[in-house]
Amino acid sequence: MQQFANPRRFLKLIDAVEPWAWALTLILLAIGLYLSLVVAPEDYQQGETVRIMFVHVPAAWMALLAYLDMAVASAVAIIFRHPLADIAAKAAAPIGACFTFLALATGSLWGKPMWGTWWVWDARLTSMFVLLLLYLGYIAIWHAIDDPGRAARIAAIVALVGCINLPIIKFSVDWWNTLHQPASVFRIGGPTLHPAILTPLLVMGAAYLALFVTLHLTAIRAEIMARRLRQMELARADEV
Amino acid sequence: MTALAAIVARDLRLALRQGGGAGIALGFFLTVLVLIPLGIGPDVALLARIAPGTLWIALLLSVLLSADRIFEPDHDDGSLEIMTLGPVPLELIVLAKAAAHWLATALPMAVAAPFFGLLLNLDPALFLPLGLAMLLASLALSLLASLVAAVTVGLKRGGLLLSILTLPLYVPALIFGVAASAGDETLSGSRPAALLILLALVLLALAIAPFAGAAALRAHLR
Amino acid sequence: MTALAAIVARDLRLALRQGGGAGIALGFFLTVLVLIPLGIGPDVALLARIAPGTLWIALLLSVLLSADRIFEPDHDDGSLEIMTLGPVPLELIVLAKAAAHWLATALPMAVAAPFFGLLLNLDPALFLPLGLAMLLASLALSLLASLVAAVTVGLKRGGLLLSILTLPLYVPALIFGVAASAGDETLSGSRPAALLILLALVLLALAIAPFAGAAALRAHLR
Amino acid sequence: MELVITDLACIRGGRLVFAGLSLRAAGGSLALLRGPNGAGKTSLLRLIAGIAEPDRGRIALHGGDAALTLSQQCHFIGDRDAAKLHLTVAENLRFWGDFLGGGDLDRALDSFGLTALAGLQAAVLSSGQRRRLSLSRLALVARPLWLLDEPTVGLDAQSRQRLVALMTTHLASGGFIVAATHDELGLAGIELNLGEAPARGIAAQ
Amino acid sequence: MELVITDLACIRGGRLVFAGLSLRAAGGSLALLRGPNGAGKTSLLRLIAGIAEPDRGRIALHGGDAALTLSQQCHFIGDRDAAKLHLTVAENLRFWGDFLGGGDLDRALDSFGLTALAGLQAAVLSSGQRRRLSLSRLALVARPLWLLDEPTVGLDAQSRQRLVALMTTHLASGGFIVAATHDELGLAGIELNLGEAPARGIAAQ
Ligand code: HEM
Ligand SMILES: Nc1ncnc2c1ncn2[C@@H]1O[C@H](COP(=O)(O)OP(=O)(O)OP(=O)(O)O)[C@@H](O)[C@H]1O
Ligand SMILES: Nc1ncnc2c1ncn2[C@@H]1O[C@H](COP(=O)(O)OP(=O)(O)OP(=O)(O)O)[C@@H](O)[C@H]1O
Ligand SMILES: [Mg+2]
Ligand SMILES: [Mg+2]
Repeated sequence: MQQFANPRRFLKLIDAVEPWAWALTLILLAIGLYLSLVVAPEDYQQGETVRIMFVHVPAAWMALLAYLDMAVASAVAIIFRHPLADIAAKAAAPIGACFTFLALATGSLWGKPMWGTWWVWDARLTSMFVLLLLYLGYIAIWHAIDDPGRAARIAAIVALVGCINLPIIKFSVDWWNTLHQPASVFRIGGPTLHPAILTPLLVMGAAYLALFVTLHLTAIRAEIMARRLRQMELARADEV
Repeated sequence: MTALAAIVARDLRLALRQGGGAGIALGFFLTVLVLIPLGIGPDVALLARIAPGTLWIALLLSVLLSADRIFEPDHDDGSLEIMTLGPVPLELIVLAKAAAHWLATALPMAVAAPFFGLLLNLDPALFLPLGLAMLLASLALSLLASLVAAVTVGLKRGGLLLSILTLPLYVPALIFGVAASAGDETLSGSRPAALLILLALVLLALAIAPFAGAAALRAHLR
Repeated sequence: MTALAAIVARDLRLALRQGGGAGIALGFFLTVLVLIPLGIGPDVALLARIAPGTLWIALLLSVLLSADRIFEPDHDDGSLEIMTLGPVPLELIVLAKAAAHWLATALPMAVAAPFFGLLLNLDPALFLPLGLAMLLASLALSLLASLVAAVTVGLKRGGLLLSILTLPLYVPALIFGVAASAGDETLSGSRPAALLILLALVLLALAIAPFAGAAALRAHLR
Repeated sequence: MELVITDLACIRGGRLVFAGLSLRAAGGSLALLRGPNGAGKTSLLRLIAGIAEPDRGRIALHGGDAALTLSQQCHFIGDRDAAKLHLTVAENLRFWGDFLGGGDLDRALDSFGLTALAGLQAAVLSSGQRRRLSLSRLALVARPLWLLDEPTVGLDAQSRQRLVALMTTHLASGGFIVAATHDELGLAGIELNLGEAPARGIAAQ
Repeated sequence: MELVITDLACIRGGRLVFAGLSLRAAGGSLALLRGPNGAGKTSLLRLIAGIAEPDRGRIALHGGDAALTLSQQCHFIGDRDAAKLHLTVAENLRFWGDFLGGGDLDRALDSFGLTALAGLQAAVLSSGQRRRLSLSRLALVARPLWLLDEPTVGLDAQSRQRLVALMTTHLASGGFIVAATHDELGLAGIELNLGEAPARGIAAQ
């Protein structure tokens, strides 16, 4: 029973924090968008399209961060069997998938003007694509197993194996990409970003981070509720 | 009639419950697509050139991978036996199962394929013809898949066996499908003809699959 | 020890009884290879160019299609539960199952692949490197296949789900496999390096698959 | 109504299981199939249900609904439960109701005390509960001929009584039951003994 | 030797099936699990076998072979038969003998009268014959603790006697048996009633 008290206390916490989290997120987003869309200068060679970067890059960062979050939560779930951990992991997945998709979408939107094509199998793009697949697989597992306890363990294993796999993929894809001479590699970004661009980028990064945390909290709450509902159904079955 | 509707409804619900229905099919489609450039290199021009063929092969394989679940579960849990006691002949049941498979697996993939084509720099001019051809072909594929699924039902280790039996049946659909969505101008004239032939293939499958499938199931049950 | 030997022997016998064991795997391999020219056109130069990649993709897919039978039957008929009562830990059992799968499916295909390459007029100079690379890679593939098979055991409609989970794991093996059997001269220098990395991948899979697989099986049984 | 089986023979895999089996049963009568494992009880039930066709002999249900085949007038409760694990108990029954035609869901759920479990996925049911789900088909759709293969397997005492009660009322209402079972149901009926060990000898293929 | 279960609890899918279950059984004793469908008999057997790990409580076999885990000292006869349909009866048993260690094939075949069927593929066996194949594991490999889940299901009279005889000798030789069954074996034993419907209440997730 003490185990279950835990989520309950956590729910209270969420309820307290959530409004502030949303407020912070919205403010940061507002500032970030203002800086990136109005203040930031347009790139001398990329023109206005450079502004896509401000939605694209942070999205990519979040996509990676979310997976890390998921993997850590899964590790905790496996090692300490903490009920909240697998709830957190499960909740992180769809959000991470969305950020990944956003990075892919904005990326290819950007790619059209830059490369003249929506998509190239450049190393980073490919690894990002595989990341999306990893997210899909993880989510599918949760879908496919009904018993939450069992689903949690299996999903955790999937997440961890994927986590080991991710850097290997990044490494292999980079090797692969230098192997062939792709028709149109594009040196994405540059080592030195002009501060006028860097500041809005960082602000947007912060905004995305806040957004991720907020969404995560909300999703965790929803998941806890869903489980309570399921248990009530099971309980009703016993009431006869 | 309600009997058949019940089967389709149930199979769709099951597909949805067991891992996101169409989503999973699309996911597989994507995973196959990512293999291609990794296998043969990221050269945009090359990829664009073989894009339609790649999409077609990915479609065939996805349908294939989902095929062995058409009758296997019902056979294993005894549902199939009870279905022979129903008001509708086994032929129609095979048809219903094929329809469910098409809706849950083949159709979503056929619809999504052209968009996935973007990843292979598919020539946008081919969107429509490809989509159309795949829509038609997917019907034939689902019908043939359920025919072979009926033939291999209950033989464990069906996956590969089923493929060997199915792929040859898919060859005509593949050939005319590719023709109906052919890139280079010289062929684009023959597209309408190819589409018509695809239609003919669908009708043929529609005529054969239910009867052959039902016969196979009866043989397995006795 | 005899326990593990017993598992391997039984699985091989079963593979043989249920539709010709290796034969069926090779058959599938061939059918896929036939599809490719049909899909992307008979252009010989093009085919030769993408031959190695094609063979690799066909290999991955064949291993994939046979994967969902690694644990499914033992899970369904209750054998898996009894195996947990045996003298050997589940980790070794996973290993034994992987070995059986490799012997019955992956190995024959890896050996046959270069010869099938003839169909795609593969450059004869690539026979040896390709065969070698595939031999190594097939080990990794079987191990990873059994890992994912353990994760998806008992989930009906596993076929597609299994693929989505497996293919990302196959990406590195595919990349370095292709590199190790790369055609054009500029790259042939990197072959040894690629082979070594393949070996590393095999060892990694060997280190992870048994434990993750066993953990997954335990979770499914409880 | 009358169930008539004449000179029935069953060959499985080239092996003669039984031959020359005949039976005449009037409405309201229960036939109990007896015999050791492998005597052919299940095979016989499948033949009557029309799931497998006989190698020799005829099976007919006289005076039934002429528009329906024998298969369409019988229930077959086999050793597998024909339940989809990912569907709830209610969904499973509703499907069979829709498929077999005109099912009474509430009555079926009630018949084996599954009402409380209606919302649970079949996957979480115990073996006996799942067995009861399968038996509920009897109450779900009304059909004159019941073919029961070891119906009592895995049932607890109460469910067992429910089954017997259900069978009694069915017989009282003029229905037929052919039941293969190794234990005593406490119901009077025609004992049909499929003889000691399965008939040896190879049949003419 | 002594089998000790202390304060065992079983939670399935977040639902408390039973709790606070304790048992002490000395060598040579038979424990009969009773209770309605869904009471948790199968779950308990799987817990003892170590196939599933308990959510609370301990299970131990004192005085057994210290080198072996509890799982390695028990036989589990579940509701599925763990037989490969494409292997012959003999091949199936030989496999389990090799796997579990040191099996006596002929004795096993003889124990449930399968000697005549040894060469048949398991696919052609009748349900009861297949059940006997599964039960033969008991005679195949000697293990002190037998966990039997409804062992009599589908058995004909003779096989049933064979089973009872086998159990009696096992008990006589100081072995343990925990059997879940709905019918009478005619053997005296500790009755363990898992109570009416599954234990109420929601457990921790
Ligand atoms: C679908 C297409 C694309 C994907 C999946 C993608 C993916 C990514 C990822 C994962 C990152 C963050 C990685 C890191 O920070 O180390 C990133 C950063 C970045 N991307 Fe993209 N990208 C795509 C297209 C583009 C395009 C077309 C451009 C511009 C022409 C672009 C410009 C940048 C820049 C400037 C950065 C930040 C600099 C850096 O972190 O290196 N990306 N992208
Ligand atoms: N995954 C699950 N989620 C929730 N409840 C479950 C799950 N699996 C089993 N149960 C419940 O556990 C209880 C015990 O099941 P178990 O199979 O042990 O019963 P049993 O005593 O063997 O019944 P029977 O006599 O029918 O064999 C049942 O009420 C079942 O509904
Ligand atoms: N495919 C087959 N090939 C050969 N013989 C078969 C085949 N299938 C079943 N048999 C044989 O048919 C006989 C009858 O099987 P059936 O299942 O009808 O027996 P049963 O009376 O139901 O036995 P039980 O009491 O165990 O259920 C058995 O001896 C079995 O060996
Ligand atoms: Mg029988
Ligand atoms: Mg039970």
